[in-house]
Amino acid sequence: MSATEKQAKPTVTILGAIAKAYHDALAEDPKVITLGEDLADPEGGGIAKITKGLSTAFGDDRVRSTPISEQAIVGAAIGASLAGYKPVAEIMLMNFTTVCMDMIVNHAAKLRFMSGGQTNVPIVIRTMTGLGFGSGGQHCDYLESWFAHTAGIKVCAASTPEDAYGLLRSAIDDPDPVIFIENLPTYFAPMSFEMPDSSHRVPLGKAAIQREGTDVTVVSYARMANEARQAAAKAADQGISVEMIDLRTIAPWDRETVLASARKTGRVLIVHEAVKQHGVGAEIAAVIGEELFGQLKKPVKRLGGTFSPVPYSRPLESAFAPDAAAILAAITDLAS
Amino acid sequence: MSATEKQAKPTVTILGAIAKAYHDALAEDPKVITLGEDLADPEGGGIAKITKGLSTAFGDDRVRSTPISEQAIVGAAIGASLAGYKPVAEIMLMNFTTVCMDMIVNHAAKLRFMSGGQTNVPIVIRTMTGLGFGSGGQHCDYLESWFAHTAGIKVCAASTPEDAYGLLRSAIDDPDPVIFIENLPTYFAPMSFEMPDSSHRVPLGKAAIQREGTDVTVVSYARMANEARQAAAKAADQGISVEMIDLRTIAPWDRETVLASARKTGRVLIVHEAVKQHGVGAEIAAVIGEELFGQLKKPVKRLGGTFSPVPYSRPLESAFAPDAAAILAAITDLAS
Amino acid sequence: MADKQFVADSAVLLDIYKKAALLKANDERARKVILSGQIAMVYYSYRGQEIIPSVMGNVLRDDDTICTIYRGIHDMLGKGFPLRPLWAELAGRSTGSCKGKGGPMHLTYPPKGIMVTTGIVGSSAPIANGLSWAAQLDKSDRVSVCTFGDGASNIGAVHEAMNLASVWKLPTIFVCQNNLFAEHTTFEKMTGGQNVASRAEGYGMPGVRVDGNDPEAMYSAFAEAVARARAGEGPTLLECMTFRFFGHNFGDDDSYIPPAQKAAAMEADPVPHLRARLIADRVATEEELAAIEADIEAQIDDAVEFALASPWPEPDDLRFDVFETEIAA
Amino acid sequence: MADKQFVADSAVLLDIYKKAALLKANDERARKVILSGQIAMVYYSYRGQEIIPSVMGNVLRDDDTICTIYRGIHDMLGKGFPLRPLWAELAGRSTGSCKGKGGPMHLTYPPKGIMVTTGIVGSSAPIANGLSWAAQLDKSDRVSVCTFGDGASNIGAVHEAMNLASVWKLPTIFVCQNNLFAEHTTFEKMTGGQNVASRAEGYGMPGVRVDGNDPEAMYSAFAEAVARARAGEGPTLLECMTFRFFGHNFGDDDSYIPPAQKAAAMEADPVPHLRARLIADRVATEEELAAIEADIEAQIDDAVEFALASPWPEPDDLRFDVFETEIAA
Ligand SMILES: Cc1ncc(C[n+]2csc(CCOP(=O)(O)OP(=O)(O)O)c2C)c(N)n1
Ligand SMILES: Cc1ncc(C[n+]2csc(CCOP(=O)(O)OP(=O)(O)O)c2C)c(N)n1
Ligand SMILES: [Mg+2]
Ligand SMILES: [Mg+2]
Repeated sequence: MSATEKQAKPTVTILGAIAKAYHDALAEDPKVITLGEDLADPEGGGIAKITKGLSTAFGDDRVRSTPISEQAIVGAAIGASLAGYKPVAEIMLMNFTTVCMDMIVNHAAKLRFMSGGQTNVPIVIRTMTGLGFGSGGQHCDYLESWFAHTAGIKVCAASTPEDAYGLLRSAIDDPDPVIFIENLPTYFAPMSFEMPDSSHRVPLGKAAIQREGTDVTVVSYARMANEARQAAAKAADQGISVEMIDLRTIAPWDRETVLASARKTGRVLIVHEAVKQHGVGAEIAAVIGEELFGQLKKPVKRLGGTFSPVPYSRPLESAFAPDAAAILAAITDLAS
Repeated sequence: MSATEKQAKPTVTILGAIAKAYHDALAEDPKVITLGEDLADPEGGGIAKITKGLSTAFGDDRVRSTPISEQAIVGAAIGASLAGYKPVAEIMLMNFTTVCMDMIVNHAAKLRFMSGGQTNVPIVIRTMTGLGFGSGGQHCDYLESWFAHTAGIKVCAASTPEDAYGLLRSAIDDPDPVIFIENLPTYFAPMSFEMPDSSHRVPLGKAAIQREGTDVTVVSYARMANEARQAAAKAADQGISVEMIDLRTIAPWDRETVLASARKTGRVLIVHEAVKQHGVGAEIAAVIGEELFGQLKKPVKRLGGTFSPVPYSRPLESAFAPDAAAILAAITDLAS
Repeated sequence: MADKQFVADSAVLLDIYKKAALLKANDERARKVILSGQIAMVYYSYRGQEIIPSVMGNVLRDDDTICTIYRGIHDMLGKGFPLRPLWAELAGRSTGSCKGKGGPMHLTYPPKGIMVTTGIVGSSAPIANGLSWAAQLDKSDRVSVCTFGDGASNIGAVHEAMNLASVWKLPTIFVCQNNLFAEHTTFEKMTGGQNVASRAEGYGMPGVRVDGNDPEAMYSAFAEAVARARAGEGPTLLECMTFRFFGHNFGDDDSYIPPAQKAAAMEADPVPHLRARLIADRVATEEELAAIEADIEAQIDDAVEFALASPWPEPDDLRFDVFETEIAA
Repeated sequence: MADKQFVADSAVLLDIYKKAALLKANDERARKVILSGQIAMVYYSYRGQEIIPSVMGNVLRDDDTICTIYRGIHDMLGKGFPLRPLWAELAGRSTGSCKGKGGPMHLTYPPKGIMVTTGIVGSSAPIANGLSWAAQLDKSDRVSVCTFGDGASNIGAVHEAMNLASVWKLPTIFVCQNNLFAEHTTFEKMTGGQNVASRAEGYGMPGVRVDGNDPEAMYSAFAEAVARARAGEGPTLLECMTFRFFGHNFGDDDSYIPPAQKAAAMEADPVPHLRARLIADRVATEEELAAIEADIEAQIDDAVEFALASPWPEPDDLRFDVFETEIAA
């Protein structure tokens, strides 16, 4: 049972929390700057209006709309960070990282190492993804496992407003590059959380145990954590006690928390929206299999996107990724 | 003991086999065409001279040198394939796929699906990688797990001249996009193999059992398969019987062969040069853990590159990736 | 590009109008169908940009190919995409051209040379070059067209493609539909040089800025570019000035468009202008055009009905068309 | 760019020569050291291109930044990279500027504004813009320079960076060192328009093709570009014509370079030409220059000795500098 969700708290959205984190970071530290397509107020403050008001409040120099040039965007963020700034670059959708992978992987992630620690790249790349709007094959991919495989860059994603606030602030504070994944379908859902105050931080690398349990461990993140929370609640009705872990930081992931829970329950389900094969769940399952050899009651189970591009048509789109029902079925199966 | 290696056969190199496969494919099918930087004869036939002679033999129209424009290169290959050609595009080094990931992932891999099967993209992307020459952080990455995670594209790599020939021919024949990974340090080593004749094919998706054994299964590919073969021979001297599997096709990988061997030995080691974390070994380990739960004698072990960019300095570069000694140590450990 | 040897005669203008009327009607229907809740889709209205693809459709042959973008249904209809498989795809049905897998951003119809529709800004250009290369190899005089927006002209892929087309003398026609906005950002704010066509010179190819809403100017420029390409003289960059009447996509708050600019553009709506002119010039009568338009509406009625009556795809379909061989269940 | 208000006087020319002599000597030593087997490294000789970075080094301040490429040791020496940490890095030692982790393709030395050396063609340009943005925010008049080759001018990243620099009026100077070859491919074969500088106009920024081997012309063009940037007038693209005397990298079979072209270029070697001119113009005597050169050799001797006597890094070093906090063992 999630304590945070049951109390009567003011209603906030993830979008609101991200917007406030952005605003607070810019207000507190003049070194924080941001750029991206349509980001500034003359352009309406971004397509989801997350950055609305920022350029008016903090000036056109620090909050800049850009041409459609993702390599130039990430490159400019890297360069400014080398001169002591803390840039937040928006790559509108995660699929568009494919046009600037060189900047992210060969440069942002590697410059600290290749310079022997003489330079570092404290940038944040905010990017949105996820299905649910019928936008098809090129707008919905979750590509976090590519970045998790890349030494030198961190990846996080939130499923609650508090975590969204705390992770974004920590990502901006962090001395190394961080990819901050957002999910359009979860932006607007009002959630019973307090809007965090400006000192709130969620440490990178630390998972949240969103519900304690003893029978089955469910490891998830981003939108799938919401689905998993619903499934866990339903499982409780069936008498199955689920320990629900939201990784929050996908890379580096919190081995200690996951392994401790897996040791306790002996049954683990990992869920992500990214294609299952070679997704982040593979690494987690491999590590659990190695560390807890002979201690598990059931094989580690993984749920993920089907091995196909994201389809357009609604029934196909729904079939692509796991949902609460599929997660519940997997939990029941594991617990049996 | 590798039968193929012990017989006295003519000496051929992987480079020679690739060059012959290329030549034979162009000679047999007028629809096969190729493009890449420095590829044609006026440019010396490529930096490793693999394509030397092709433009002279088959004409400047079919064998084209390009500007340094990887997006344009892969895009041109895709477009020509949509019109019935079978283009082989060379992306000189695998790290340079980072500047054309959109073309590879959002287009080559997805067009068949997004068009509902109306079109397909029978291209091959040849690309080279691997450490051993002190070329540092941006020239040596093995990125196969990114592509393995991408539905719609296949990946293969050879560790023998016969497989290099057979896989490249199969990749060119294949109706879907294939990434063919080459490894500079293994190009030139003379190996005791016959040069395959032009009918030779290695089916995509089928691993090779390069040595049969009963104690430990070693799964590997590309240069690491060579290291693993050496380690397996040494292990035999110590009385450990290694079953040595070269995946050859990394995606989709040959589950049946790997699982059958793992079932037999109960002890599995997976080795790749790519960074260990979130590498292809994670998926293989996860699947073995799931399919053979309770049937293994030891936890699946993985060896891979350290979690860092590829370093320049020789002692660091040597420490980055596994070698025969590290593989032998892991085999011994598993067998104990 | 001064000599106007390519002149649109009245037959051409009438054909352009027929296409433009279809495009306009289809866009209006699409917005209506979304509003009514009959079909839920991500939709990028091209209303106001109809003349450009109507001209292209008039000049191009079926074997000429096109690579277009998310805002591309006008390009495809101009090129001859039939209405039933189009609407069934928009509706996500298994009878859609892409079996419901592609959707509005990835429509494809090879029989009419509609080879790629991409949602990644700028990506149409490199692929069009490959189709051109194939034409060269086939010793065919067919051409390939890529369309993209003013915003896309600043992305790397377009640059690489134009340079390659120039050095390989490819029969690629780069059609930039400059509607003065990229999502919410104005052309002036994002474009160094304030002109796309002028970049062509840097690649050693002709670049022409043309009023894309003027059928005669557009015809003359486009037909000349196609003739050059067919003759083996290489690529052309056309910057076709136009305007989109609505927001970036359906539902977009378009308050960033200055109201006066929008009003002026709508006032100058090129489709009724062409219509009025055809009547004034006695190319067609009001009745003839009305009949054409009624026929278009009937065809669209039929296609929408067909789409909505068609079956949805099955989840199992996800195993197919990833590769030639199906993915194991 | 017609008014030559920036004229290299004799003091400037002497300084340019001092730098060029260092660059030339260092390249010669590098090739010798590789041949002798003392250091094994991937090495891209810049011999023949010394004047460009010597001019840049003369004009730039320590707080101006530079992003350069694999063929960039000349750029870095011109900017003031000290010899000991340079050579120790080339030798892969822990005393190298990058502790042996970067190597010849990724040399970095922030105290002299040498911020990024990249092995990915074209990638220097987008990053330089970020350094320029920071200068704007700091209200500093410092500038940033990115260098790249003629081949790199055809890659997307360079296009995107030039456009952004133009619309943001960034103090970025794009220095294309056109040595007429990209690996084995000639400039003519890969470059639509046969001219890099002329592309600047399409971005709305000045573009100048200059003889990069002529110290006065190079000085005049570069100093003017820097002055514009410092004054807040935005970026400039300079195409500096030059030639590399050897293959693409050390060991490359350079038979693709027409022998006559190579011989003519070597005959016109800009470093001895400048030397002779300084003596003829009585800016310096033969003895003075010889003393300078001897001093350079001694400094290089010292640096190579230092490098070879330095310890190798330890395997455990791989856990450091991936992130600020170390990777667990
Ligand atoms: C690489 C990439 N970056 C960003 C986007 C998001 N995006 C979609 S359309 C668009 C604006 C494109 O403007 P323009 O090229 O002028 O075409 P228009 O929409 O006006 O027809 C943007 C930024 C994208 N699809 N791809
Ligand atoms: C994106 C990318 N593609 C290809 C290469 C391989 N490559 C390295 S240097 C080079 C030639 C570059 O030529 P140019 O830009 O003229 O610079 P130069 O070497 O002549 O100084 C190529 C193709 C690379 N490093 N990066
Ligand atoms: Mg536009
Ligand atoms: Mg060059």
